[in-house]
Amino acid sequence: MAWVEAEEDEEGWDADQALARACRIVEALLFASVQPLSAQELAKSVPANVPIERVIAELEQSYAMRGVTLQRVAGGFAFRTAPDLAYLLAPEAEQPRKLSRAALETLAIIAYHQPVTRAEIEEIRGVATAKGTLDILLEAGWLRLRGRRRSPGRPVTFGTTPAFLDHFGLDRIDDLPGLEELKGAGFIEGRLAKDLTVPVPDDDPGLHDDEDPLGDLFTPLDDGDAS
Amino acid sequence: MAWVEAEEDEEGWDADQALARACRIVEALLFASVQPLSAQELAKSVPANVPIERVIAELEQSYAMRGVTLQRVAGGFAFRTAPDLAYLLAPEAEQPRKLSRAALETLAIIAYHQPVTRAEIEEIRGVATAKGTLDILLEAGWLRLRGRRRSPGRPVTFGTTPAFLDHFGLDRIDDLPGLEELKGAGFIEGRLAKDLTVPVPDDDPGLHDDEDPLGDLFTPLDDGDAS
Amino acid sequence: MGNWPSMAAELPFQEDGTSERASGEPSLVIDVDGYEGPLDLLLDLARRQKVDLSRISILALAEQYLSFIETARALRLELAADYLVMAAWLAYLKSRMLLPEPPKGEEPSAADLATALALRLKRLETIRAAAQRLATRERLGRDVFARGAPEVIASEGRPIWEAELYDLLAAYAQQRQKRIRQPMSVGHRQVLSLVEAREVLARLVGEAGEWTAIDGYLTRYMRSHGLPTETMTATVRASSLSAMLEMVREGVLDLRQDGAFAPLYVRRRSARPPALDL
Repeated sequence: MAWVEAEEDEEGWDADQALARACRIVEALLFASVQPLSAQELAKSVPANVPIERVIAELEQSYAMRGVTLQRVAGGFAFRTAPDLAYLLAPEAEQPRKLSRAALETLAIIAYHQPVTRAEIEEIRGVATAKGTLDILLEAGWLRLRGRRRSPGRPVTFGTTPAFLDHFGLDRIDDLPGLEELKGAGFIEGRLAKDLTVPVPDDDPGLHDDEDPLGDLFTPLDDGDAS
Repeated sequence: MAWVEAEEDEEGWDADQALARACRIVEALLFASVQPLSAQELAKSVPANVPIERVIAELEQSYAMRGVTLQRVAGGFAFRTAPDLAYLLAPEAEQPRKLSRAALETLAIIAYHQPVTRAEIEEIRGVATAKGTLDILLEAGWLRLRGRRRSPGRPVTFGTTPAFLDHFGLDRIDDLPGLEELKGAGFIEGRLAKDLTVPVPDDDPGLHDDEDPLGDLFTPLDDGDAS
Repeated sequence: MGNWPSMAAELPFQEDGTSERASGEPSLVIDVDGYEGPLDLLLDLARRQKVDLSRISILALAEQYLSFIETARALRLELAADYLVMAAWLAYLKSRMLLPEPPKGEEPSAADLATALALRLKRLETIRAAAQRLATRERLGRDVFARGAPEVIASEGRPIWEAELYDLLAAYAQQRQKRIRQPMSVGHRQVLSLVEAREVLARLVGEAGEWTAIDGYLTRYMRSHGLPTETMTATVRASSLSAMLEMVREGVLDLRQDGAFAPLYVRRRSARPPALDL
């Protein structure tokens, strides 16, 4: 543990002391939490003069070879067991429900195409979405209802959640596997409905141009005052 | 990490390798386990030539100064936040609790059917609403008193707040799915009863035609005074 | 040839024989249940062409699909409507591709339709590959694990109550559905059960040593038991016929009908052995 070793000169010693303390705090916070914590959240508990990036880097290095490693997931940081030890832990754990092919495909379509409506999912798969498929994914906490597409019927748009990123060990939605290849193959760009390409997935909570804006919450809704 | 440093002689090096691996394993097991694990339980997963006591001792020493320490509890071992950092942890009482079924139903009914009076909620749910249920929802900041229904007894009408939207990740109240979407996502199964309708929710703060302003808050709130 | 869609122009002519060969291909396993809809089936067939999807022969593919559907129907497999709709569309596309292209009209050309289909298949294949890569990632709770006994961190703004949108919607939907489900009284269906029909006929067997018109007998039975003829004639007839056939099989009754839709006659089978040369 490099950070607790004393340095010769006073100032360096103080800085090292502060870093060591910050490392202990961040370590404790990340150990305590199941969910990833963002740099901002962590920074709140750390002495102001210690940059949080420095603390993270120190911990990442310190845990790199251990049975528990520091991972960047869902835009934050979390301790997770090393993947090579899964064989020891998996038998103990409650196995996550195996995803059916339909559920996995639906999830992938939502992840790569979000925001996407149910009709668009069905258009890509060429088959109606069985009852329960979306239910399973919603129940797992991987999907969220984003908003409504600004088109006739105002269908609900689906997107993925931070829990989805966490489950699949992704830091950001851009880290989805195969995105580069998809881009390279010319399958990214443009809108799904018009042509047959895959848009850049976007789980940004902000609404898209063709999603209904929040607008003024205090404006009466169209359908409401018409009646 | 002292245990991964190479030793001069072959045998010592091999032993250090085995110890390092054992330490990684025990670290991961203790991290992932729900309960403390006994030395016997831990020994099962560790290479036979490494005494478990040696592994424990190594880890205890290694974590002694960190934010998380290896502690002996309940006849076994567990990682726990270092006592001097306990202030980072929330007192037990503040553990988030699951919202009760009754509260969820009440909240959902208010969200969809607002503005709605307590009597109307009870009519939809078919059971009386416990006094505490509405209190909990008001306290959570998800409900607000909108006004009074212009009807005998002038009962208070309830609606949802922006904090409700925020908590449930909704951009606007009519992002709540409609009947078809509830069905599509598998929330509603089987044949639809003909008279099952789901209103388009509307949290417009402007009072409806049949609502009066709340008026004097010191007037008894609910229809409780009628009895 | 100038009118031919560009797609067809690229095709070697021998493609025409593909459908016969395809149907005889041993690798063509008829298992519609294994497919996730018609597009999935098409993609699987397309993969057998072993060429890049952008260079696939849509005409050959359409023929293979149609022959698959033919075979499945010959085997009397239940096909979902989706598959038949796709078959109808492909048959249309095929005819468009084989016929000279009409002068430019409002409709997209056959080549455009074929290209659009190829792109759709390519898109499905692409997303499948992506799904597969997603599935093989190290997953939380399967390959990597979070802290088993988490401790709660003190932080402001932490909600005291845990509730997900999913919980909210599930509670609402279930509650509404439960409440709206009115106590439903199943209208008493007026039927003559097979057991009852047998009893009626058993009585008849006792009486009818000679050929008796069954219709007249049943009418009398219904009248004497106060059964409404307007609603129950059909069920009485159907159940009686079933019971009669059963009793004929058992050798209790003889049944006679002189022509289609002619009256049915019934009589007790006499004790004499069946007039069959065994």
